[in-house]
Amino acid sequence: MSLEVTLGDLHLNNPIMPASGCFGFGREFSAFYDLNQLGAIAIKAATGEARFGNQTPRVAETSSGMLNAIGLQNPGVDGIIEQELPFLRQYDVPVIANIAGSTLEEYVDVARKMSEQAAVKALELNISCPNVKEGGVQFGTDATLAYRVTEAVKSVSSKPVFVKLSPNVTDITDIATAVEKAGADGLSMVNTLTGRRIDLHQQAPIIANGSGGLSGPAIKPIAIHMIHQVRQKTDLPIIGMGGIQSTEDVLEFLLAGADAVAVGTANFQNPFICERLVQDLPETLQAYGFNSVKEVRDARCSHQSTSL
Amino acid sequence: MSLEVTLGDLHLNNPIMPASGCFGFGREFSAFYDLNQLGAIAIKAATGEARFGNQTPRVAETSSGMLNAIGLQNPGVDGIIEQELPFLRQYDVPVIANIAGSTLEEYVDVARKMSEQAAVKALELNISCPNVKEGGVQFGTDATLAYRVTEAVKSVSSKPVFVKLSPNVTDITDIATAVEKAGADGLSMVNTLTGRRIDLHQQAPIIANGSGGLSGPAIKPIAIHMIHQVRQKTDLPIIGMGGIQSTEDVLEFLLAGADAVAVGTANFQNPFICERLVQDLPETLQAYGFNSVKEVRDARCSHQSTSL
Amino acid sequence: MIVEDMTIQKNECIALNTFEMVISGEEIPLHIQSGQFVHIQIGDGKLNMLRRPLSIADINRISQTITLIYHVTGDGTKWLSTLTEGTILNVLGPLGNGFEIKHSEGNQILVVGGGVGVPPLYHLTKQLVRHYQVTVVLGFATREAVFYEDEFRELTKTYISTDDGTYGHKGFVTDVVSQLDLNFQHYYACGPMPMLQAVQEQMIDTPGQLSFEERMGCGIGACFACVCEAKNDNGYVKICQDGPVLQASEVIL
Amino acid sequence: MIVEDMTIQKNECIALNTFEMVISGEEIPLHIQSGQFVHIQIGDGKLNMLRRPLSIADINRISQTITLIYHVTGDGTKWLSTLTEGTILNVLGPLGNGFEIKHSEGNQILVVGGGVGVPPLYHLTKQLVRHYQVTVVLGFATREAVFYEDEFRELTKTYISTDDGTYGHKGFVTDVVSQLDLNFQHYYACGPMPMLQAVQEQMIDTPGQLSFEERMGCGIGACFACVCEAKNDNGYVKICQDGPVLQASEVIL
Ligand SMILES: Cc1cc2nc3c(=O)[nH]c(=O)nc-3n(C[C@H](O)[C@H](O)[C@H](O)COP(=O)(O)OP(=O)(O)OC[C@H]3O[C@@H](n4cnc5c(N)ncnc54)[C@H](O)[C@@H]3O)c2cc1C
Ligand SMILES: Cc1cc2nc3c(=O)[nH]c(=O)nc-3n(C[C@H](O)[C@H](O)[C@H](O)COP(=O)(O)OP(=O)(O)OC[C@H]3O[C@@H](n4cnc5c(N)ncnc54)[C@H](O)[C@@H]3O)c2cc1C
Ligand SMILES: Cc1cc2nc3c(=O)[nH]c(=O)nc-3n(C[C@H](O)[C@H](O)[C@H](O)COP(=O)(O)O)c2cc1C
Ligand SMILES: Cc1cc2nc3c(=O)[nH]c(=O)nc-3n(C[C@H](O)[C@H](O)[C@H](O)COP(=O)(O)O)c2cc1C
Ligand code: FES
Ligand code: FES
Repeated sequence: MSLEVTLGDLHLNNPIMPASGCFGFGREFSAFYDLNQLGAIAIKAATGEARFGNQTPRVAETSSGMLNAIGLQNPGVDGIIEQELPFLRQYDVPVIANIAGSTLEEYVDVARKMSEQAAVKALELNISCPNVKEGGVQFGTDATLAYRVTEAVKSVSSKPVFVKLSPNVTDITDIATAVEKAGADGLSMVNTLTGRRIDLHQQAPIIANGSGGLSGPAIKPIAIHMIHQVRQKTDLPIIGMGGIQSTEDVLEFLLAGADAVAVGTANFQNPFICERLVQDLPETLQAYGFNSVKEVRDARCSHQSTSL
Repeated sequence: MSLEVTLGDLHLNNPIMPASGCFGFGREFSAFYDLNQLGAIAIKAATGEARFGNQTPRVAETSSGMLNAIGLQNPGVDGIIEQELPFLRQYDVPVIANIAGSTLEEYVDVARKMSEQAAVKALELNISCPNVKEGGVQFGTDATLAYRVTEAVKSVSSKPVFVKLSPNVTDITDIATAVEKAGADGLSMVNTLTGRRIDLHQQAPIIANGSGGLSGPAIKPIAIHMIHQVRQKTDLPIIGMGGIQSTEDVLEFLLAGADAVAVGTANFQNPFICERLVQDLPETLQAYGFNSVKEVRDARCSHQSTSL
Repeated sequence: MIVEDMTIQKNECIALNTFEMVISGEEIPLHIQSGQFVHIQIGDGKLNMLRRPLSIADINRISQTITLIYHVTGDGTKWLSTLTEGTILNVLGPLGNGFEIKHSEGNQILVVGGGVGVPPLYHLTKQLVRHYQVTVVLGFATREAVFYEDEFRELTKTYISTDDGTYGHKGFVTDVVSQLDLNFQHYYACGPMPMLQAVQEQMIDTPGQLSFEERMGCGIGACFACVCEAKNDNGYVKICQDGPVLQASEVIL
Repeated sequence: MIVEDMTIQKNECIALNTFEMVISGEEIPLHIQSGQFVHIQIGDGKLNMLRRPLSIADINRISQTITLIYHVTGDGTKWLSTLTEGTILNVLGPLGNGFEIKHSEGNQILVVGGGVGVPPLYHLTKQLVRHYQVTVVLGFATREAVFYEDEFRELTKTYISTDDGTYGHKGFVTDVVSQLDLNFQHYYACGPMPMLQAVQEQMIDTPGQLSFEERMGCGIGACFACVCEAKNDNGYVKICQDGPVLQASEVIL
């Protein structure tokens, strides 16, 4: 069965990729399975300079979800290019470079450098990290700023630019249409919702940063809804994510309007999850009457006039 | 142990109440336990005229949560006053009347009538129902409209007015401060987040309405965070809600900044939940070193300068 | 209406994806009636927020047990199917309005069931046969899905149909009913909505009772999740409280 | 690093809220080393997204079992405590960097453990006593919390302290250590952060290895949840990958 998908100029062998920040730069997971099986790899966010990130604890568990406030820890764009991309070059799988920053200039700078890398096949503009004050979340909640940073990054990138949207907004279609106008080649949605847990013994937040980003199955219905909403407004390719744990979840995202999916939190529970989803997807598609990923997309489109 | 709480002019014997829409008008639950044990009862939303609500299915399950799109079915404000309030009058427990509408005039009309009822001790202005196009959600996502409807309702209500905030916004503190300026006596937070599930067999949404409101433990960290955020900006009493299932959850909400709590979805799983929370709360407070609900509040206030 | 911890006495696969479960308790088995249902908690209630409604297939007041028959459909029933004897289930019940069986207008009664609509008809039929001539027509998707045929046959004349013709009459229950040369004074039906519609239409001149399914929240009448349009003053009924059994004449299908 | 379904052979309460669990498997028991840890899935993974890290208290390569000792702290360990013999646990391991035991500089070795920091020191001590003079000092909160005293005594000289003085020496492990008139060439410590800090300070001139705890996401070095400041080129270490055992001189407490 053909699992191939085409996201604009980006061709993937299958629609499954690990989500940024949940897979490092692939090295650790390569001990579990052959990364060539993946549709793509979204690597951890890069910033202009190296960052240490937030104080620990950086993670907490919630019902069917988790909070994280890693704080964009990374060796900086140059560090990633020198230390991490060479490892990924041995694989024949498109790398999607996640780009973060606190200023428009930083985004542009990181995007320019990343887009020049042969292994990098697309950029993912992270304007939605809720975990650092200067992590670009303001770009993700204001349509004008989202437009500006997208336009600026597009002007320096030779690779397709996916904009990763924040769900912490009143109307996500506003941001989606703004970045589409600015030239975005696709959308990634969604990033985490801002949440908090308080330790009853300490009477203080569990996450040292106070709040963190909520991910996992808890947010899946919200992600599905937002993808559906945005799909009504645009034909841009969408990489869907938020709580995917099973091939049924993958199909639900595809039916909601996504063209490919990313898997985040589930990698922590089962390091083999992405491989398993790739392997099991054909059977699930068949069970629901589809003979390719493209057929799912066609079914969705024909339902779109109705209330799907 | 004293569980008493004071929400402005409203005195409750304890901080536990069922959430609007999850307890009907109390009748069904009175078959399980004596409603006098409750701190208050938030009754189902009232609109100007009777409403039939949305098509079924109206509920769907999600991981640690559920979606609902009841669509504000209710016999109308006059119907509630005639058919439902007389039953509640036999109890000595404050009734909080949830007020919905599609226009400012409808809100004002319903609020005026409800506030005249002796059994009703406060109004809860529902500007956050995501499940009907004309359900007032626009009032909950726009600070100016939120201000206007609150001001108008305040001008006709002889009872304290709590405004129930929508979590489907970019910055909930904007709405909270707007309604405070308009004279709100308190806040209820949060209502449901908009979500969606797609049935893979039907390739159509499970909820006939398409989307529904997400409630339950899945949203608890989001509710906790929003209450914390709003608590930094205002001293208004806050009724907290979103996924409460245990007395530990109650304490977490109180520490986050709530003064009382409402329990919604958990009533469906365990019809005795509110009674159980009232009965078990003293033991839990004690286990964490508190001798009254007021002490929790004092602890929270002394922590507020820090990052709690 | 109470919440009771009941103990699983038996949990067996009796047909394709179909399980028969016998559970015992102190209260519910003594008070529940034919056509009523129970609302079952799934797991420890931290992942699954909603209980699952299941009808009563049989009641034994002496051994204080009830029998449920369920089809494995999704996560909840899949979980149920893994449970072993001795496991405790948290059960809310008895819920809803059951079958009414005091009509003295006549003698010939029709009972029609389809798929997982069959279970509630078993205990009903047991009671009906004491006083009436009862004819049972049960429809299933396919041969492997057929269950309780012998149990019904022991009680009264029973016809089986399968959609694909792999067992019994090929076709729908209404095809079987139309071949019966009998004049029924009352009928009872439970099954999927298209079947109920077809039966209601076919039996338009006969008083009958239909048992409905609808997705539920509370199961006790408080949340308005399960309403259905009806020809009454309110314009609606709540399946969990006014139903699941309703007069055929009352509802708008 | 593999994911293995392991079988519970034993799960017993051995002290206040403290359980000893023995689990068997094909791979992990053969390859895991003292000081490494396993990452355990809680439930079916639908409610609890994060695995729980637990150290190895003992390893038996012949029976292919490992022993875990855990304190019931929250939902995950509470769930573990309810499991019975024969239950399958989904285990990711072996993870992290264990204790290094090839230092020939001297003969006198100190092992200091506090509370749930004690378990990983047991298998370590078993190995150390083959070659060195080992002194063990274990601290617990109170008498009922003490565990594995006999097991350690069988191996070597062991001192126990309790915070409240209800058993052994009253006070902290560092109080006991300061009373020992011995010149240690190396030390190992595992326990709560304040204890590690106190021990590190007390033993500032002695090389040592500390085992750390930090909240974890992946457990394999990919998510950066578990970093800790360190005196190395990166400025940090990941507890799950570079640790949990680190040279005392390397970390900034
Ligand atoms: C009054 C009543 C009596 C019933 N009696 C029986 C019976 O005797 N035997 C039997 O096999 N089935 C019966 N059903 C249907 C049964 O409730 C569902 O098959 C079951 O809830 C599915 O749960 P699940 O977790 O396996 O499926 P999922 O699809 O995972 O369930 C998700 C949610 O949808 C609800 N749901 C899914 N399908 C249905 C449905 N058909 N009706 C109502 N809710 C649904 C579930 O209750 C749950 O809340 C009855 C339904 C009602 C309303
Ligand atoms: C490398 C390592 C080895 C450990 N070895 C042991 C051991 O041998 N025996 C033992 O009793 N405990 C040990 N711990 C601590 C143990 O992991 C926690 O007590 C346990 O995860 C608590 O889970 P819970 O669900 O009961 O608590 P909850 O508080 O409900 O857990 C919620 C989340 O917080 C995390 N968490 C809570 N407390 C801790 C903690 N102290 N350290 C790390 N994560 C925590 C949990 O893993 C989970 O992700 C170890 C921790 C680490 C990092
Ligand atoms: C620990 C962790 C770190 C993350 N880091 C990033 C990041 O660096 N850049 C980014 O765009 N998203 C980041 N995310 C968000 C995920 O890529 C994903 O959008 C989100 O977690 C929802 O998917 P999930 O529910 O499958 O985890 C992170 C998520 C987690 C849990
Ligand atoms: C079935 C259902 C119906 C609801 N109806 C109303 C309503 O009429 N008015 C209202 O303000 N909130 C309504 N809510 C929202 C709840 O009052 C509450 O804010 C929300 O469910 C979060 O709390 P919970 O997670 O404890 O359910 C409803 C929620 C549910 C689940
Ligand atoms: S399920 Fe709540 S009213 Fe019927
Ligand atoms: S827990 Fe993920 S890097 Fe250590």
